[in-house]
Amino acid sequence: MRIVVQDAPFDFGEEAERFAAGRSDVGAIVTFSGIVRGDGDLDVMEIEHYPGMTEKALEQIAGEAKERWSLGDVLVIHRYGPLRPGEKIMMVATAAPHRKDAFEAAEYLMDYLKSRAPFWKKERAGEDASWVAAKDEDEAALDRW
Amino acid sequence: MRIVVQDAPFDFGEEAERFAAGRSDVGAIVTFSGIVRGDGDLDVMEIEHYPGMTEKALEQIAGEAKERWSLGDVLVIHRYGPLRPGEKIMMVATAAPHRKDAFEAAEYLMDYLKSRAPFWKKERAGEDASWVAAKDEDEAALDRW
Amino acid sequence: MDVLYFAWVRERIGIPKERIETEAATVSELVDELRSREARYAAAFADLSALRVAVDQELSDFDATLSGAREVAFFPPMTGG
Amino acid sequence: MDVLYFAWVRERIGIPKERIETEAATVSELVDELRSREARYAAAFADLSALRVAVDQELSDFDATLSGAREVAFFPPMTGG
Repeated sequence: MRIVVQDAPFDFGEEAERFAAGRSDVGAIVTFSGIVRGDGDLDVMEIEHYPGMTEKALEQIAGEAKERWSLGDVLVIHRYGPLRPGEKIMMVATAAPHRKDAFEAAEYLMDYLKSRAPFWKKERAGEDASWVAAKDEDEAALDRW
Repeated sequence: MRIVVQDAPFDFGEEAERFAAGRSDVGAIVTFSGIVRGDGDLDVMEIEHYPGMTEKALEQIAGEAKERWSLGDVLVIHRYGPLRPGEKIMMVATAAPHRKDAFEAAEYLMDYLKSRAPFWKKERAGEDASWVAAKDEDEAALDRW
Repeated sequence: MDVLYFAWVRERIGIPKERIETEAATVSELVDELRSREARYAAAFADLSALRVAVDQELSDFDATLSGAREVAFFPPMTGG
Repeated sequence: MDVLYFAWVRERIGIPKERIETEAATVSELVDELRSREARYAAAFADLSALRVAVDQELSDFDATLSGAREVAFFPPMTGG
Protein backbone atom coordinates (compact mmCIF):
# COMPACT_ATOMS: atom_id res chain seq x y z
CA MET A 1 0.00 0.00 0.00
CA ARG A 2 1.40 3.35 -1.04
CA ILE A 3 -0.20 6.74 -0.36
CA VAL A 4 1.34 9.87 -1.86
CA VAL A 5 0.19 13.49 -1.46
CA GLN A 6 2.33 15.92 -3.42
CA ASP A 7 2.27 19.14 -5.40
CA ALA A 8 4.65 17.84 -8.08
CA PRO A 9 3.30 16.12 -11.18
CA PHE A 10 3.47 12.34 -11.29
CA ASP A 11 4.07 10.07 -14.26
CA PHE A 12 0.84 8.11 -14.74
CA GLY A 13 2.29 5.51 -17.11
CA GLU A 14 5.36 4.91 -15.01
CA GLU A 15 3.32 4.60 -11.81
CA ALA A 16 0.86 2.23 -13.49
CA GLU A 17 3.71 0.12 -14.86
CA ARG A 18 5.56 0.04 -11.57
CA PHE A 19 2.37 -0.92 -9.73
CA ALA A 20 1.68 -3.81 -12.10
CA ALA A 21 5.24 -4.95 -12.69
CA GLY A 22 6.54 -8.29 -11.54
CA ARG A 23 3.28 -9.48 -10.04
CA SER A 24 2.04 -13.00 -10.62
CA ASP A 25 -0.05 -13.22 -7.44
CA VAL A 26 -2.86 -11.12 -8.95
CA GLY A 27 -4.74 -11.44 -12.20
CA ALA A 28 -6.33 -8.00 -12.37
CA ILE A 29 -5.04 -4.45 -12.21
CA VAL A 30 -7.42 -1.48 -12.33
CA THR A 31 -6.24 2.12 -12.49
CA PHE A 32 -8.23 5.32 -12.37
CA SER A 33 -6.74 8.68 -13.21
CA GLY A 34 -8.48 12.05 -12.85
CA ILE A 35 -7.61 14.80 -15.32
CA VAL A 36 -8.36 18.54 -15.16
CA ARG A 37 -11.03 19.02 -17.83
CA GLY A 38 -10.63 22.13 -19.95
CA ASP A 39 -14.30 23.06 -19.60
CA GLY A 40 -15.22 26.55 -20.81
CA ASP A 41 -12.28 28.88 -20.46
CA LEU A 42 -10.75 27.28 -17.37
CA ASP A 43 -7.20 28.54 -16.85
CA VAL A 44 -6.22 26.77 -13.68
CA MET A 45 -7.64 24.53 -10.99
CA GLU A 46 -6.20 25.15 -7.55
CA ILE A 47 -6.37 22.25 -5.14
CA GLU A 48 -6.18 23.00 -1.44
CA HIS A 49 -5.82 20.26 1.15
CA TYR A 50 -5.40 19.72 4.89
CA PRO A 51 -1.82 18.55 5.46
CA GLY A 52 -1.71 15.85 8.08
CA MET A 53 -5.37 14.95 7.87
CA THR A 54 -5.18 14.24 4.13
CA GLU A 55 -2.64 11.45 4.49
CA LYS A 56 -4.55 9.96 7.42
CA ALA A 57 -7.86 10.06 5.56
CA LEU A 58 -6.37 8.43 2.46
CA GLU A 59 -4.74 5.70 4.55
CA GLN A 60 -8.03 5.05 6.29
CA ILE A 61 -9.91 4.79 3.00
CA ALA A 62 -7.29 2.53 1.42
CA GLY A 63 -7.10 0.41 4.57
CA GLU A 64 -10.86 -0.03 4.55
CA ALA A 65 -10.71 -1.15 0.90
CA LYS A 66 -8.08 -3.76 1.81
CA GLU A 67 -10.37 -5.11 4.50
CA ARG A 68 -13.40 -5.32 2.25
CA TRP A 69 -11.81 -6.85 -0.83
CA SER A 70 -9.11 -9.37 -1.51
CA LEU A 71 -6.39 -7.01 -2.74
CA GLY A 72 -2.74 -7.64 -3.45
CA ASP A 73 -1.93 -3.94 -3.38
CA VAL A 74 -3.37 -0.42 -3.39
CA LEU A 75 -1.87 2.84 -4.65
CA VAL A 76 -3.24 6.37 -4.15
CA ILE A 77 -1.52 9.49 -5.50
CA HIS A 78 -3.20 12.89 -5.11
CA ARG A 79 -1.79 16.26 -6.05
CA TYR A 80 -2.48 19.71 -4.61
CA GLY A 81 -1.60 23.21 -5.79
CA PRO A 82 -2.35 24.82 -9.17
CA LEU A 83 -3.09 22.46 -12.08
CA ARG A 84 -3.77 23.30 -15.72
CA PRO A 85 -6.28 21.62 -18.05
CA GLY A 86 -4.97 18.24 -19.16
CA GLU A 87 -2.85 17.75 -16.04
CA LYS A 88 -3.45 14.65 -13.97
CA ILE A 89 -4.95 15.41 -10.55
CA MET A 90 -4.69 11.99 -9.01
CA MET A 91 -4.68 8.27 -9.58
CA VAL A 92 -5.63 5.12 -7.74
CA ALA A 93 -4.62 1.58 -8.61
CA THR A 94 -5.81 -1.76 -7.26
CA ALA A 95 -4.42 -5.25 -7.76
CA ALA A 96 -6.55 -8.32 -7.03
CA PRO A 97 -6.74 -11.99 -7.95
CA HIS A 98 -10.02 -11.35 -9.80
CA ARG A 99 -11.39 -8.44 -11.81
CA LYS A 100 -14.53 -7.89 -9.75
CA ASP A 101 -12.53 -7.10 -6.62
CA ALA A 102 -10.11 -4.84 -8.48
CA PHE A 103 -12.95 -2.85 -10.09
CA GLU A 104 -15.08 -2.55 -6.96
CA ALA A 105 -12.17 -1.52 -4.77
CA ALA A 106 -11.10 1.16 -7.28
CA GLU A 107 -14.64 2.57 -7.42
CA TYR A 108 -14.88 2.50 -3.65
CA LEU A 109 -11.60 4.40 -3.34
CA MET A 110 -12.81 7.01 -5.82
CA ASP A 111 -16.20 7.45 -4.17
CA TYR A 112 -14.62 7.99 -0.76
CA LEU A 113 -11.82 10.16 -2.09
CA LYS A 114 -14.41 12.44 -3.68
CA SER A 115 -16.35 13.14 -0.50
CA ARG A 116 -14.24 12.10 2.48
CA ALA A 117 -10.68 13.21 1.74
CA PRO A 118 -9.97 16.85 2.68
CA PHE A 119 -9.39 18.39 -0.74
CA TRP A 120 -11.08 21.47 -2.16
CA LYS A 121 -10.97 22.73 -5.73
CA LYS A 122 -11.07 26.29 -6.95
CA GLU A 123 -11.48 27.05 -10.62
CA ARG A 124 -10.01 30.16 -12.20
CA ALA A 125 -11.12 31.39 -15.62
CA GLY A 126 -9.83 34.84 -16.52
CA GLU A 127 -10.89 37.16 -13.68
CA ASP A 128 -13.41 34.70 -12.28
CA ALA A 129 -12.70 32.30 -9.47
CA SER A 130 -15.12 29.90 -7.82
CA TRP A 131 -14.98 26.96 -5.45
CA VAL A 132 -16.22 23.70 -6.92
CA ALA A 133 -19.34 22.65 -4.99
CA ALA A 134 -19.71 19.10 -3.73
CA LYS A 135 -22.33 17.22 -5.75
CA ASP A 136 -25.30 15.44 -4.19
CA GLU A 137 -24.64 12.51 -6.51
CA ASP A 138 -21.13 12.12 -5.07
CA GLU A 139 -22.51 11.95 -1.55
CA ALA A 140 -25.20 9.54 -2.74
CA ALA A 141 -22.54 7.33 -4.35
CA LEU A 142 -21.36 6.35 -0.86
CA ASP A 143 -24.68 4.65 -0.14
CA ARG A 144 -23.87 1.66 -2.25
CA TRP A 145 -20.94 0.62 -0.03
CA MET B 1 -10.71 3.83 -30.76
CA ARG B 2 -7.81 1.43 -31.11
CA ILE B 3 -8.05 -2.38 -31.20
CA VAL B 4 -4.87 -4.45 -31.21
CA VAL B 5 -4.54 -8.25 -31.36
CA GLN B 6 -0.94 -9.39 -31.25
CA ASP B 7 1.36 -12.12 -29.99
CA ALA B 8 4.10 -9.68 -28.95
CA PRO B 9 4.17 -8.25 -25.42
CA PHE B 10 2.90 -4.71 -24.94
CA ASP B 11 4.13 -2.04 -22.55
CA PHE B 12 1.25 -1.46 -20.12
CA GLY B 13 2.63 1.78 -18.66
CA GLU B 14 3.48 3.25 -22.02
CA GLU B 15 0.08 2.35 -23.48
CA ALA B 16 -1.71 3.79 -20.44
CA GLU B 17 0.35 6.98 -20.63
CA ARG B 18 -0.16 7.36 -24.36
CA PHE B 19 -3.89 6.78 -23.99
CA ALA B 20 -4.23 9.45 -21.30
CA ALA B 21 -1.70 11.95 -22.66
CA GLY B 22 -2.69 15.35 -23.94
CA ARG B 23 -6.38 14.98 -23.17
CA SER B 24 -8.33 17.80 -21.57
CA ASP B 25 -11.74 16.81 -22.97
CA VAL B 26 -12.15 13.99 -20.46
CA GLY B 27 -11.84 13.94 -16.68
CA ALA B 28 -11.58 10.22 -16.09
CA ILE B 29 -9.35 7.45 -17.40
CA VAL B 30 -9.88 3.83 -16.34
CA THR B 31 -7.54 1.02 -17.31
CA PHE B 32 -7.82 -2.68 -16.70
CA SER B 33 -4.98 -5.08 -17.24
CA GLY B 34 -5.14 -8.87 -16.99
CA ILE B 35 -2.08 -10.75 -15.79
CA VAL B 36 -1.27 -14.47 -15.97
CA ARG B 37 -1.56 -15.61 -12.35
CA GLY B 38 1.11 -18.01 -11.21
CA ASP B 39 -1.41 -20.36 -9.57
CA GLY B 40 -0.07 -23.72 -8.51
CA ASP B 41 2.77 -24.79 -10.74
CA LEU B 42 1.56 -23.11 -13.92
CA ASP B 43 4.37 -22.95 -16.47
CA VAL B 44 2.67 -21.34 -19.40
CA MET B 45 -0.75 -20.20 -20.56
CA GLU B 46 -1.37 -20.62 -24.26
CA ILE B 47 -3.95 -18.34 -25.79
CA GLU B 48 -5.57 -19.41 -29.03
CA HIS B 49 -7.80 -17.08 -31.01
CA TYR B 50 -9.78 -16.88 -34.25
CA PRO B 51 -7.91 -14.50 -36.56
CA GLY B 52 -10.33 -12.29 -38.43
CA MET B 53 -13.26 -12.87 -36.12
CA THR B 54 -11.31 -11.70 -33.06
CA GLU B 55 -10.72 -8.21 -34.41
CA LYS B 56 -14.34 -7.95 -35.59
CA ALA B 57 -15.69 -9.08 -32.22
CA LEU B 58 -13.49 -6.64 -30.30
CA GLU B 59 -14.51 -3.78 -32.59
CA GLN B 60 -18.17 -4.66 -32.11
CA ILE B 61 -17.82 -4.77 -28.32
CA ALA B 62 -15.88 -1.48 -28.20
CA GLY B 63 -18.31 0.15 -30.64
CA GLU B 64 -21.24 -0.91 -28.47
CA ALA B 65 -19.53 0.63 -25.42
CA LYS B 66 -19.10 3.91 -27.30
CA GLU B 67 -22.82 3.92 -28.08
CA ARG B 68 -23.89 3.23 -24.51
CA TRP B 69 -21.60 5.62 -22.67
CA SER B 70 -20.19 9.06 -23.31
CA LEU B 71 -16.61 8.09 -24.10
CA GLY B 72 -13.77 10.17 -25.47
CA ASP B 73 -11.78 7.10 -26.44
CA VAL B 74 -11.45 3.32 -26.05
CA LEU B 75 -8.41 1.07 -26.27
CA VAL B 76 -8.32 -2.73 -26.35
CA ILE B 77 -5.10 -4.76 -26.59
CA HIS B 78 -5.24 -8.56 -26.39
CA ARG B 79 -2.39 -10.99 -26.83
CA TYR B 80 -2.35 -14.56 -28.06
CA GLY B 81 0.30 -17.27 -28.01
CA PRO B 82 2.24 -18.63 -25.04
CA LEU B 83 2.42 -16.40 -21.91
CA ARG B 84 4.26 -16.99 -18.66
CA PRO B 85 3.06 -16.14 -15.14
CA GLY B 86 3.33 -12.39 -14.53
CA GLU B 87 2.96 -11.51 -18.21
CA LYS B 88 0.16 -9.17 -19.21
CA ILE B 89 -2.52 -10.88 -21.26
CA MET B 90 -4.52 -7.83 -22.26
CA MET B 91 -5.63 -4.36 -21.33
CA VAL B 92 -8.57 -2.08 -21.92
CA ALA B 93 -8.71 1.67 -21.33
CA THR B 94 -11.63 4.07 -21.37
CA ALA B 95 -11.68 7.87 -21.30
CA ALA B 96 -14.84 9.77 -20.32
CA PRO B 97 -15.87 13.15 -19.00
CA HIS B 98 -17.02 11.54 -15.73
CA ARG B 99 -15.78 8.60 -13.69
CA LYS B 100 -19.03 6.63 -13.69
CA ASP B 101 -19.00 6.29 -17.48
CA ALA B 102 -15.31 5.39 -17.58
CA PHE B 103 -15.73 2.67 -14.93
CA GLU B 104 -18.93 1.20 -16.34
CA ALA B 105 -17.60 1.08 -19.89
CA ALA B 106 -14.38 -0.63 -18.76
CA GLU B 107 -16.36 -3.25 -16.84
CA TYR B 108 -18.67 -3.77 -19.80
CA LEU B 109 -15.68 -4.27 -22.12
CA MET B 110 -14.19 -6.80 -19.73
CA ASP B 111 -17.44 -8.72 -19.25
CA TYR B 112 -17.97 -9.03 -23.00
CA LEU B 113 -14.32 -9.77 -23.75
CA LYS B 114 -14.45 -12.66 -21.29
CA SER B 115 -17.38 -14.45 -22.89
CA ARG B 116 -17.88 -13.06 -26.40
CA ALA B 117 -14.42 -12.59 -27.90
CA PRO B 118 -13.01 -15.75 -29.53
CA PHE B 119 -10.11 -16.52 -27.24
CA TRP B 120 -9.37 -19.81 -25.51
CA LYS B 121 -6.82 -20.48 -22.80
CA LYS B 122 -4.85 -23.61 -22.20
CA GLU B 123 -2.81 -24.02 -19.05
CA ARG B 124 0.35 -26.12 -18.94
CA ALA B 125 1.90 -27.22 -15.66
CA GLY B 126 4.66 -29.76 -16.05
CA GLU B 127 3.22 -32.65 -18.08
CA ASP B 128 -0.37 -31.55 -17.54
CA ALA B 129 -2.33 -29.43 -19.96
CA SER B 130 -5.95 -28.36 -19.68
CA TRP B 131 -8.29 -25.93 -21.35
CA VAL B 132 -9.65 -23.24 -19.04
CA ALA B 133 -13.41 -23.73 -18.76
CA ALA B 134 -15.76 -20.78 -19.12
CA LYS B 135 -17.28 -19.80 -15.77
CA ASP B 136 -21.01 -19.54 -15.17
CA GLU B 137 -20.38 -16.32 -13.26
CA ASP B 138 -18.75 -14.78 -16.34
CA GLU B 139 -21.79 -15.61 -18.44
CA ALA B 140 -24.03 -14.27 -15.67
CA ALA B 141 -22.04 -11.03 -15.54
CA LEU B 142 -23.48 -10.12 -18.95
CA ASP B 143 -26.98 -9.93 -17.49
CA ARG B 144 -26.38 -6.60 -15.84
CA TRP B 145 -25.85 -4.80 -19.17
CA MET C 1 -17.35 -24.14 -47.33
CA ASP C 2 -14.46 -23.71 -44.90
CA VAL C 3 -15.03 -25.35 -41.53
CA LEU C 4 -12.76 -24.27 -38.66
CA TYR C 5 -12.18 -25.84 -35.26
CA PHE C 6 -10.67 -24.19 -32.20
CA ALA C 7 -9.35 -25.22 -28.78
CA TRP C 8 -10.34 -28.75 -27.70
CA VAL C 9 -12.65 -29.14 -30.70
CA ARG C 10 -9.60 -28.68 -32.93
CA GLU C 11 -7.61 -31.13 -30.80
CA ARG C 12 -10.35 -33.74 -30.82
CA ILE C 13 -10.91 -33.57 -34.57
CA GLY C 14 -7.20 -33.26 -35.18
CA ILE C 15 -7.19 -30.44 -37.74
CA PRO C 16 -7.73 -26.68 -37.48
CA LYS C 17 -9.55 -26.29 -40.78
CA GLU C 18 -10.98 -28.21 -43.71
CA ARG C 19 -12.91 -27.56 -46.88
CA ILE C 20 -16.26 -29.34 -47.00
CA GLU C 21 -18.71 -29.68 -49.85
CA THR C 22 -22.11 -29.95 -48.26
CA GLU C 23 -25.79 -29.62 -48.98
CA ALA C 24 -26.56 -28.95 -45.32
CA ALA C 25 -29.12 -26.17 -44.99
CA THR C 26 -28.45 -25.40 -41.32
CA VAL C 27 -25.61 -25.66 -38.83
CA SER C 28 -27.42 -28.61 -37.21
CA GLU C 29 -27.51 -30.49 -40.48
CA LEU C 30 -23.81 -29.85 -40.97
CA VAL C 31 -23.14 -31.15 -37.47
CA ASP C 32 -25.14 -34.34 -38.23
CA GLU C 33 -23.17 -34.81 -41.42
CA LEU C 34 -19.84 -34.40 -39.60
CA ARG C 35 -20.89 -36.69 -36.75
CA SER C 36 -21.65 -39.49 -39.18
CA ARG C 37 -18.21 -39.27 -40.75
CA GLU C 38 -15.86 -40.63 -38.11
CA ALA C 39 -15.66 -41.33 -34.40
CA ARG C 40 -13.47 -38.26 -33.73
CA TYR C 41 -16.21 -36.00 -35.15
CA ALA C 42 -18.88 -37.81 -33.18
CA ALA C 43 -16.77 -37.31 -30.06
CA ALA C 44 -16.19 -33.61 -30.73
CA PHE C 45 -19.88 -32.96 -31.37
CA ALA C 46 -21.22 -35.28 -28.65
CA ASP C 47 -22.56 -32.45 -26.45
CA LEU C 48 -23.72 -29.41 -28.37
CA SER C 49 -24.40 -27.48 -25.17
CA ALA C 50 -20.61 -27.41 -24.67
CA LEU C 51 -20.10 -25.90 -28.14
CA ARG C 52 -20.47 -22.52 -29.79
CA VAL C 53 -20.67 -21.80 -33.48
CA ALA C 54 -19.80 -18.82 -35.67
CA VAL C 55 -21.08 -18.42 -39.22
CA ASP C 56 -18.95 -16.11 -41.34
CA GLN C 57 -17.17 -14.93 -38.19
CA GLU C 58 -20.35 -13.90 -36.38
CA LEU C 59 -21.55 -15.78 -33.29
CA SER C 60 -24.57 -17.77 -34.33
CA ASP C 61 -26.58 -20.81 -33.23
CA PHE C 62 -27.20 -24.33 -34.34
CA ASP C 63 -30.52 -23.51 -35.98
CA ALA C 64 -28.90 -20.92 -38.23
CA THR C 65 -29.14 -21.27 -41.96
CA LEU C 66 -26.00 -21.89 -44.00
CA SER C 67 -27.27 -20.42 -47.25
CA GLY C 68 -24.48 -18.29 -48.67
CA ALA C 69 -22.15 -19.05 -45.77
CA ARG C 70 -18.48 -19.33 -46.64
CA GLU C 71 -17.03 -20.11 -43.23
CA VAL C 72 -18.35 -22.01 -40.22
CA ALA C 73 -16.37 -22.36 -36.99
CA PHE C 74 -16.94 -24.64 -33.99
CA PHE C 75 -15.38 -24.02 -30.59
CA PRO C 76 -15.99 -24.22 -26.82
CA PRO C 77 -17.34 -21.25 -24.84
CA MET C 78 -14.83 -18.41 -25.06
CA THR C 79 -12.47 -17.45 -22.28
CA GLY C 80 -10.98 -14.08 -23.18
CA GLY C 81 -9.74 -11.27 -20.98
CA MET D 1 -6.47 25.07 20.73
CA ASP D 2 -5.57 25.51 17.07
CA VAL D 3 -8.48 26.38 14.83
CA LEU D 4 -8.00 25.89 11.07
CA TYR D 5 -10.06 27.12 8.14
CA PHE D 6 -10.02 25.80 4.58
CA ALA D 7 -11.35 26.84 1.17
CA TRP D 8 -14.04 29.55 1.26
CA VAL D 9 -14.23 29.38 5.06
CA ARG D 10 -10.59 30.43 5.14
CA GLU D 11 -11.23 33.17 2.58
CA ARG D 12 -14.26 34.51 4.45
CA ILE D 13 -12.51 34.59 7.79
CA GLY D 14 -9.30 35.84 6.22
CA ILE D 15 -6.79 33.58 7.96
CA PRO D 16 -5.88 29.89 7.59
CA LYS D 17 -5.25 29.22 11.28
CA GLU D 18 -5.40 30.81 14.70
CA ARG D 19 -4.79 29.87 18.30
CA ILE D 20 -7.87 30.22 20.47
CA GLU D 21 -8.22 29.96 24.25
CA THR D 22 -11.72 28.69 24.86
CA GLU D 23 -13.90 27.06 27.49
CA ALA D 24 -16.25 25.69 24.81
CA ALA D 25 -17.25 22.11 25.64
CA THR D 26 -18.50 21.21 22.15
CA VAL D 27 -17.90 22.23 18.55
CA SER D 28 -21.28 24.04 18.59
CA GLU D 29 -20.26 26.13 21.56
CA LEU D 30 -17.00 27.01 19.82
CA VAL D 31 -18.96 28.04 16.72
CA ASP D 32 -21.24 30.28 18.85
CA GLU D 33 -18.20 31.88 20.44
CA LEU D 34 -16.60 32.54 17.05
CA ARG D 35 -19.84 33.87 15.54
CA SER D 36 -20.14 36.46 18.30
CA ARG D 37 -16.65 37.79 17.64
CA GLU D 38 -16.90 39.60 14.33
CA ALA D 39 -19.10 39.84 11.25
CA ARG D 40 -16.67 37.79 9.13
CA TYR D 41 -17.02 34.84 11.53
CA ALA D 42 -20.79 35.23 11.63
CA ALA D 43 -20.76 35.20 7.82
CA ALA D 44 -18.53 32.13 7.61
CA PHE D 45 -20.66 30.20 10.11
CA ALA D 46 -24.06 31.45 8.90
CA ASP D 47 -25.16 28.07 7.51
CA LEU D 48 -23.75 25.07 9.35
CA SER D 49 -25.31 22.65 6.86
CA ALA D 50 -22.76 23.99 4.36
CA LEU D 51 -19.87 23.23 6.71
CA ARG D 52 -17.93 20.22 7.87
CA VAL D 53 -15.75 19.93 10.93
CA ALA D 54 -12.74 17.83 11.87
CA VAL D 55 -11.54 17.40 15.46
CA ASP D 56 -7.90 16.39 15.73
CA GLN D 57 -7.90 15.59 12.01
CA GLU D 58 -10.84 13.20 12.17
CA LEU D 59 -14.16 14.05 10.53
CA SER D 60 -16.58 14.85 13.32
CA ASP D 61 -19.85 16.71 13.90
CA PHE D 62 -21.07 19.86 15.60
CA ASP D 63 -22.26 18.02 18.71
CA ALA D 64 -18.82 16.56 19.33
CA THR D 65 -17.04 17.26 22.57
CA LEU D 66 -13.85 19.29 22.56
CA SER D 67 -12.41 17.85 25.76
CA GLY D 68 -8.75 17.16 25.12
CA ALA D 69 -8.94 18.40 21.51
CA ARG D 70 -5.85 20.17 20.22
CA GLU D 71 -6.98 21.02 16.70
CA VAL D 72 -10.36 21.87 15.18
CA ALA D 73 -10.84 22.55 11.48
CA PHE D 74 -13.81 24.02 9.60
CA PHE D 75 -14.33 23.63 5.87
CA PRO D 76 -16.94 23.11 3.15
CA PRO D 77 -17.88 19.63 1.89
CA MET D 78 -14.82 18.05 0.35
CA THR D 79 -14.25 17.71 -3.38
CA GLY D 80 -11.35 15.33 -3.87
CA GLY D 81 -10.55 12.96 -6.69
